[in-house]
Amino acid sequence: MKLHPTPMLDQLESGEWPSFVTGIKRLRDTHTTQRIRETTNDLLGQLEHSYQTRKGYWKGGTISVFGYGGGIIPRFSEVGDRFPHSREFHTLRVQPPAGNYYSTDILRRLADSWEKWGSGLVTFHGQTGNIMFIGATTENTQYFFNEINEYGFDLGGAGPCVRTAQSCVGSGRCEQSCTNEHDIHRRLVNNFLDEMHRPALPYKFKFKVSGCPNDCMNAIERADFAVIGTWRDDMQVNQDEVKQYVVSKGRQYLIENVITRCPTRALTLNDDDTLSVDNTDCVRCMHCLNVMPKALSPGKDRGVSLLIGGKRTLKIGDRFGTVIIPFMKLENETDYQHLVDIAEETIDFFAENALEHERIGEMIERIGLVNFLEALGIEMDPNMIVHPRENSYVRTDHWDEEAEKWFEQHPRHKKSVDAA
Amino acid sequence: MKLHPTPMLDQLESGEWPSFVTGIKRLRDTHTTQRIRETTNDLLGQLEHSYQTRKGYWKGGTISVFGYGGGIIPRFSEVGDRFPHSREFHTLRVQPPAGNYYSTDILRRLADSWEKWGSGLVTFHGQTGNIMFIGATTENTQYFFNEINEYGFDLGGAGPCVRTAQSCVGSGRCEQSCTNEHDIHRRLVNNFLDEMHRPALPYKFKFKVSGCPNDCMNAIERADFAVIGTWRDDMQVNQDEVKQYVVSKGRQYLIENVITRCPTRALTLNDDDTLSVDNTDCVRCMHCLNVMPKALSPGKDRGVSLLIGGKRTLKIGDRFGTVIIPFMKLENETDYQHLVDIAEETIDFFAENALEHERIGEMIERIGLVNFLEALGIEMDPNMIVHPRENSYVRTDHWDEEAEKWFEQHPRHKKSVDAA
Amino acid sequence: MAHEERRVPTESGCPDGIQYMHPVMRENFGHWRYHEDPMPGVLRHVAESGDEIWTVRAGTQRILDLFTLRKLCEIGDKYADGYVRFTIRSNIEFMLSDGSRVEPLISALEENGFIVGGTRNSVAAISHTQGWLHCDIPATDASGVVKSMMDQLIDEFRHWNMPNRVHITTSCCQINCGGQGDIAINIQHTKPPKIDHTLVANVCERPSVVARCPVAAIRPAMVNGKPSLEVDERKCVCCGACYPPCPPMQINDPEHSKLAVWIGGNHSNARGRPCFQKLVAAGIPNNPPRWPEATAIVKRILRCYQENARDWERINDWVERIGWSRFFELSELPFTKFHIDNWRGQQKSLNASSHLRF
Amino acid sequence: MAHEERRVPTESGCPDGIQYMHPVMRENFGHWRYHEDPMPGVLRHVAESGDEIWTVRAGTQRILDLFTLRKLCEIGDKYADGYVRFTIRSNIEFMLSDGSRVEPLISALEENGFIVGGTRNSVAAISHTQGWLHCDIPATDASGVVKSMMDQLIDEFRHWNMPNRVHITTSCCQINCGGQGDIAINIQHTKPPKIDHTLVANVCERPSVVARCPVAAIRPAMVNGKPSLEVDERKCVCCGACYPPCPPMQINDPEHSKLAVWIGGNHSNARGRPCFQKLVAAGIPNNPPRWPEATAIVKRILRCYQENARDWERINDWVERIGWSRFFELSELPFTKFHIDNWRGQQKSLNASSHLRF
Ligand code: SRM
Ligand code: SRM
Ligand code: SRM
Ligand code: SRM
Ligand code: SF4
Ligand code: SF4
Ligand code: SF4
Ligand code: SF4
Ligand code: SF4
Ligand code: SF4
Ligand code: SF4
Ligand code: SF4
Repeated sequence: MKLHPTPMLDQLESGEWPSFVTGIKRLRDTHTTQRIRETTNDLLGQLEHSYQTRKGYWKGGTISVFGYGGGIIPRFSEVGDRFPHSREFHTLRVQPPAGNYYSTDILRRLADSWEKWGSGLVTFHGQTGNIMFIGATTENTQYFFNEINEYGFDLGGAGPCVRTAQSCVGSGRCEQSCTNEHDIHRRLVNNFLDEMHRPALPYKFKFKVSGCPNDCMNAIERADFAVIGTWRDDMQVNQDEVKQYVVSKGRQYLIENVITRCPTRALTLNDDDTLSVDNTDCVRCMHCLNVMPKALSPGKDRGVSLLIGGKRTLKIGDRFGTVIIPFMKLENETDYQHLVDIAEETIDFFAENALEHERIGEMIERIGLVNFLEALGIEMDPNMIVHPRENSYVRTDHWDEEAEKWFEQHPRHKKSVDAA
Repeated sequence: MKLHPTPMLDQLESGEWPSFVTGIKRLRDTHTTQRIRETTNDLLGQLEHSYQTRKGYWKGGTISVFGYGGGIIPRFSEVGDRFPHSREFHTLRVQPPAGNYYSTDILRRLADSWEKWGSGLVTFHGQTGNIMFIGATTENTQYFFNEINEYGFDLGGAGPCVRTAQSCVGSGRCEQSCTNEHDIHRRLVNNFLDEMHRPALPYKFKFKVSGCPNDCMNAIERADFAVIGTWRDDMQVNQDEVKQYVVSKGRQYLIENVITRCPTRALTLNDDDTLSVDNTDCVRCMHCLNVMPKALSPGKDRGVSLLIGGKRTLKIGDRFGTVIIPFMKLENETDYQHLVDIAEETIDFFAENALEHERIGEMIERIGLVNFLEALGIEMDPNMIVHPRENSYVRTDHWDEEAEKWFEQHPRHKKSVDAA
Repeated sequence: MAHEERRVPTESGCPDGIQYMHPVMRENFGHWRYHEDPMPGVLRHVAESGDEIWTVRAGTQRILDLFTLRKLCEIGDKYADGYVRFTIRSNIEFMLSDGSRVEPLISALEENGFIVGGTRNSVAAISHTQGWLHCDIPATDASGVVKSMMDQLIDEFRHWNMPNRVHITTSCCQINCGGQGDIAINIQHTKPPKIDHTLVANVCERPSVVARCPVAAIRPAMVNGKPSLEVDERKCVCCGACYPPCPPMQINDPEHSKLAVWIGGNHSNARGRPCFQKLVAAGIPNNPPRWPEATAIVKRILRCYQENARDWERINDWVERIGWSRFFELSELPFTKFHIDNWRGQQKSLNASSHLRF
Repeated sequence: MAHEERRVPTESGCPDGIQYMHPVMRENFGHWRYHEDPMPGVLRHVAESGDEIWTVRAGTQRILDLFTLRKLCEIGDKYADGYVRFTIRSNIEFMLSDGSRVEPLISALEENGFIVGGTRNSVAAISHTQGWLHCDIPATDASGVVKSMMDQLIDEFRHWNMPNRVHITTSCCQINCGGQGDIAINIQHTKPPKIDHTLVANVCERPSVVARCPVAAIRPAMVNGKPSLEVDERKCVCCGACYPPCPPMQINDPEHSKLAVWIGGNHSNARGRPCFQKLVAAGIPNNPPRWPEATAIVKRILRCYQENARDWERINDWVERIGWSRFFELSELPFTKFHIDNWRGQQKSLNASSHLRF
């Protein structure tokens, strides 16, 4: 086998950070399977060619496994004559266990299967959260899938469909977790497997689950449907630990790094080194809990918030998700069913009303949040906005009917308006 | 003279706040001039009619004094048959002395003239700042103007023209004043009297001058061209007065009302009750100076900032002015000339490029701030923005040329970029 | 203009204020050190020279009759130094150099029915527009609204019982000549204009009327043989922008032109940047001569602010801290779909975070 | 799909992670009390039960070859408890219950060329996309960029010398599969697409390509007799959105597809709301194999941040406090007209205040 020279790539073997080039070369030079040696050799050849010319040489196509319409990113080389063994170099997107937990055994098992059918290159994980098995021929994608599907792995999403989801480490380890991220993750995604495996939506639709507002999954930024853990009651304060903190770090440090950083000035450090929290002002931003995890913990009345419409740049520029459900409990079957119902109604409305290749966030910007909320029968809440409208360009007849609705839902708000 | 019954207006005579109805009635009932008695009687009649029917009954028109095209708001009654003596009820907009200073003598003199020619009703001042002499016939507007023009008063703006300006009490009394508001006010407005008296702009154009960022003239909100005093060096701190303040109010109060309210956390109260100001972080918001005027004062290197494009609701919704000149000195003739030049170029560009009935703020929103700045040859400055662009939808070829410009203007910014 | 008089105007423009300024102010012009607030309505400014100038502020009806104006001059001569000014809120200010004369001046003013106050953390005089007394497009009055509300807010004007100064504004049509404010009471039309098609052709310059509409709801049309204008009522946001250039497009309606209350406008740069006011209540009847419903809402908002805000928090600062959920709870005002912005840039007003209040 | 195999898939979906979870984590699931950071790359989480789980985080090349993957498994069995996970930034984490085994595990990892670190206030592993290795639309590589930059940031990954955690992302085209970040290195095309008119008709669904353009710069056209597409180059913002659906509209250019650096993206809700990243530098050459110019800028920004920010300030918090004037001064980056937004909602990014920095 004639090795392609890779002068530019070779420069990526120096330096301390683990080198993917070295890794690929190891497959090329020392792997026992000829197919893998040849594939990786040609892959390096084409990649070197890209580095030399500063251009990419892959083109797409459409392939999938029997019974599915998606889950694979097909790649055919535009320079396949010069690099025939990596001419077909498809990536299988395989859903990871919720929370990305693996035993070394299951990793080995996946490695063995991939060794049989693929290039020997794999990524944990892609930016959407899939295990990416990078580099299989059209034929082998099926065999590989058949094999791993037997022991519990399934393809993820590609194309205009429900995509693979992500959930943070959360309850498995993290003291900030306010909900069961992995349960939410699986119940949501596994309820939409048909929409995932047979792409038929206007465009992609992503779920992400973070156990608290630190949002380690970037759910608000990158998910069409974000589930974020939070709490409704008072945060838990361990005053002894607060005092401990003052002892070790000093009052000044605590004032400058916690008290003055609270976005709503909800914290007061009392003269006796105890901490007072104004829980009605607290917006659950997490900062003080992050700085003092021993002293401060989320409250006990926990649940999740839902935000809709995050996406990145294409067409309208980046967009964050915005709140549609400020808080909901997730304790029993009914709660979970309620969550799944909201997701279903959302996706149905999206499927019916979005334009081709329009994300749900774009759709909401086009039709207005209110229309979306009304379609789903979700009650308006001030938590959905940063502030009420600043301009008078709205037609407010039917004000009284709308006011009625509010008072019915909020009897505790006395109706002194009419009284007046 | 038969008095019109005014049952509804009469209800506005009770209560402690001075009643305009009582005032108008006094003219109607006790003034020696029949014309004034009759005019105010019919005025009350029409106003009562408006209260009864909840509709207005004035319509506009076009009148002015000889030689001018504006400065008067003409009003003709739609119900003049029933209220003949207030059939013509025009308002003369007269420019006040800069800063709204009056001696009782000059007020009396104005009163005497108005008594001769008008309804006897006057307002100090309208929302744009004019003395409004409310209620004269077409004929008398001329006589009244002639008389007051003789002793130094001139009409203000009405229609698509440069409008009357406003300047705060400022240097006359206020410790926060960073500039000579009244000089700026007069130099600007009096340079554009032709544009004021002979309306020929696309739409109105307003100047307002506030001596400091407290902006008591609402200039940023309501002026097309706002001049706001500020300083460039370190704020002046009188540490003895700071200590005094601590003595009288206590540390806690100072921390909660000053330190934690600083928008950029630029203030530190030291253990020895002295105050440290990080002047590079300070944004000159005025808050701490407002709370502690004895202890804190603006710096000594004073000047003004210019903001363009404030307006209220019509057509595009409210808009604040935005910074085009972060800081300029106003110490000598050349400085003032420079200010007037910028105003002239601004108004020329506005006259040539704005659509009919488009404010300069709307125009800038339409063409983009950069085009406006380039047309005026104003250098880009980070102080003009809250933050750089958040989206990638811009064509950045010619980046290097633009970078060049910046480095030429800012030699101190070394060019390690290229060095890299 | 058919007129005998042919006098050529002297284009003198804006007069120099210095000539009418109190000598002490003139001498210390630009050299003031600090000020104190001895009592509501009174300011004591001290110059670097040590000189001091006392200011007494009094509220008046903005529409002054000559008797009232002369009365103010008389008081100014007798109890002060004959120098006055009017603030941007049409309060009169008497300036005097001798502090001992302040008390008598105040009594004289109050005896004559003027209200001393409106400084510092009080409710300032409500800014005032023209209304039915003079304007050609008003849906309500201005002088009457201000009088009615100030009668109810007299204590808040006279005393310092607010967390910070409160600037209230009103406007008699949706064009809003009144500024924004900590609280603003504005007209909010709720029905599209009623068009008198017989007049449009003669009165209106149709292209410029079409151009005036923020939502492009107006199109030229022939109505029973006459060139007129037509409004797409599904698009129309009832803003009234088409009415001034085209009076036959009657937007004002005794029944359907309502009042709306806005809060949190702040134009100073103190603490946060200047910010716009936000809609909190609408659908309020336009109810002369005393508009009790609107006043009741304003008072309720002021009460909540007074009870819950911290020193130096303007209304916007306060609501930013406690959040809008809590504001609607405290003020007992309904939150509706109308509060959720749907105008350009709406996106930025949605909550793109999990910052939430419970 | 022409294929023998007719096996019907088991649509099992997302597997349950619990089965692969460390027993201590399973037993204390949802009952963790706090965590400590004993040293860079190591987390010690303590459960309400008193149990503890230690986590050791190591950076890897994201593109794992089977040898590397098996090596990691081997280390996991020998020095840990055989339970691992991968973070959202493709770092591997080993979980073990016995703290005394942490040191040996770290040595084993480092000996085998893996880098332990990336926790707390360090520079986290750069998030990674596909690039020339696999994608069909990249203008640059991803693995190479990440490798080059991490080589330069290895100390910042290994140690805690940043004011707060730093999340860096890259994207190999302007579509940006990489997230936003404290610092993001993205492609910025500077020329409109070059159209191969001979192919458009066969390859592209023209209406949907037209619909893809954010500024409506594309219109159908006949070019030498063939139906094709035409770009209005005055309108085109060179975003590349038209390229995926229509490869003949080649947007990538070895010379004119530049790199841009963005800063201040923050997706957590800690302190302020999540916020978007801002453009700071563009026109940077796309220069494989090591992209030194881009790396130099990133390092300079990190140095300024390190020297000037306060504890717990993310990059966005820091710049908000010191202001953009000062940022451009410190970073010695040029401020240009390209920094001033001209996209929808631009208005909100202009300084409508006299909050100024000198
Ligand atoms: C008299 C006054 C209200 C008052 O009683 O104080 C007033 C009265 C009118 N304004 Fe105003 N505006 C007055 C200050 C303002 C202000 C406040 C300011 O100047 O600081 C504003 C908001 C700031 C601004 O300029 O945007 C203001 C924004 C408007 C607008 C909307 C402009 C816009 O672009 O949004 C209009 C409508 C128009 O110009 O077509 C308008 C139009 C009018 C007209 C001419 C109505 C019309 O189009 O026929 C009113 C004549 C009333 C009358 O009969 O006298 N007036 N108007 C104020 C002028 C008195 C004076 O000269 O001192
Ligand atoms: C007289 C007047 C200027 C003029 O030439 O007319 C004035 C005068 C002073 N203003 Fe003002 N302001 C005046 C209208 C305003 C306005 C405009 C308005 O009222 O429409 C504003 C901005 C309004 C807004 O933001 O909506 C204004 C925002 C301020 C502020 C900022 C308050 C804040 O914290 O946001 C201060 C600072 C303070 O309160 O200490 C201030 C402070 C002051 C001081 C204390 C300045 C000084 O040291 O002398 C003056 C005495 C004020 C007082 O009432 O205690 N002045 N001030 C205006 C009196 C209006 C009135 O009769 O009530
Ligand atoms: C393992 C991981 C979640 C996962 O399931 O993969 C994770 C785990 C933790 N995150 Fe995170 N975060 C992880 C990605 C993120 C991300 C997303 C990302 O990196 O792209 C974010 C939001 C990114 C952004 O804002 O741009 C994120 C924002 C935070 C924050 C908020 C920081 C802030 O002040 O803004 C905290 C709180 C803190 O720093 O104490 C946090 C805190 C933590 C804590 C300390 C939570 C806990 O008590 O256990 C965990 C240890 C973090 C550490 O490295 O010290 N984590 N964290 C992710 C590790 C990524 C990595 O390998 O570097
Ligand atoms: C593989 C991956 C990058 C990586 O190496 O990690 C990736 C790769 C591609 N993305 Fe992506 N995206 C990947 C995560 C993302 C993310 C991050 C996320 O999901 O959290 C985003 C931003 C969030 C979002 O969804 O907006 C993302 C936003 C896009 C977009 C722009 C979508 C938008 O509305 O702005 C496109 C373009 C499109 O869909 O037409 C896109 C399109 C693509 C395509 C299919 C290019 C194309 O249209 O042919 C790339 C295939 C590359 C390949 O050959 O494998 N990819 N893409 C990530 C998926 C791996 C996985 O499944 O785990
Ligand atoms: S999102 Fe919250 S719960 Fe999840 S890992 Fe991050 S900090 Fe922990
Ligand atoms: S969680 Fe955030 S908002 Fe709440 S008290 Fe702590 S710092 Fe303040
Ligand atoms: S704007 Fe400033 S200088 Fe002018 S009066 Fe107000 S506080 Fe004084
Ligand atoms: S003026 Fe404002 S920004 Fe400057 S220090 Fe005082 S409070 Fe802070
Ligand atoms: S607010 Fe409207 S009605 Fe009132 S004066 Fe101004 S233009 Fe006239
Ligand atoms: S009221 Fe406003 S929205 Fe309606 S037609 Fe007239 S201008 Fe257009
Ligand atoms: S960023 Fe662009 S080039 Fe890179 S993987 Fe995503 S789509 Fe492909
Ligand atoms: S590059 Fe972007 S802006 Fe230019 S034509 Fe293509 S889609 Fe339109």
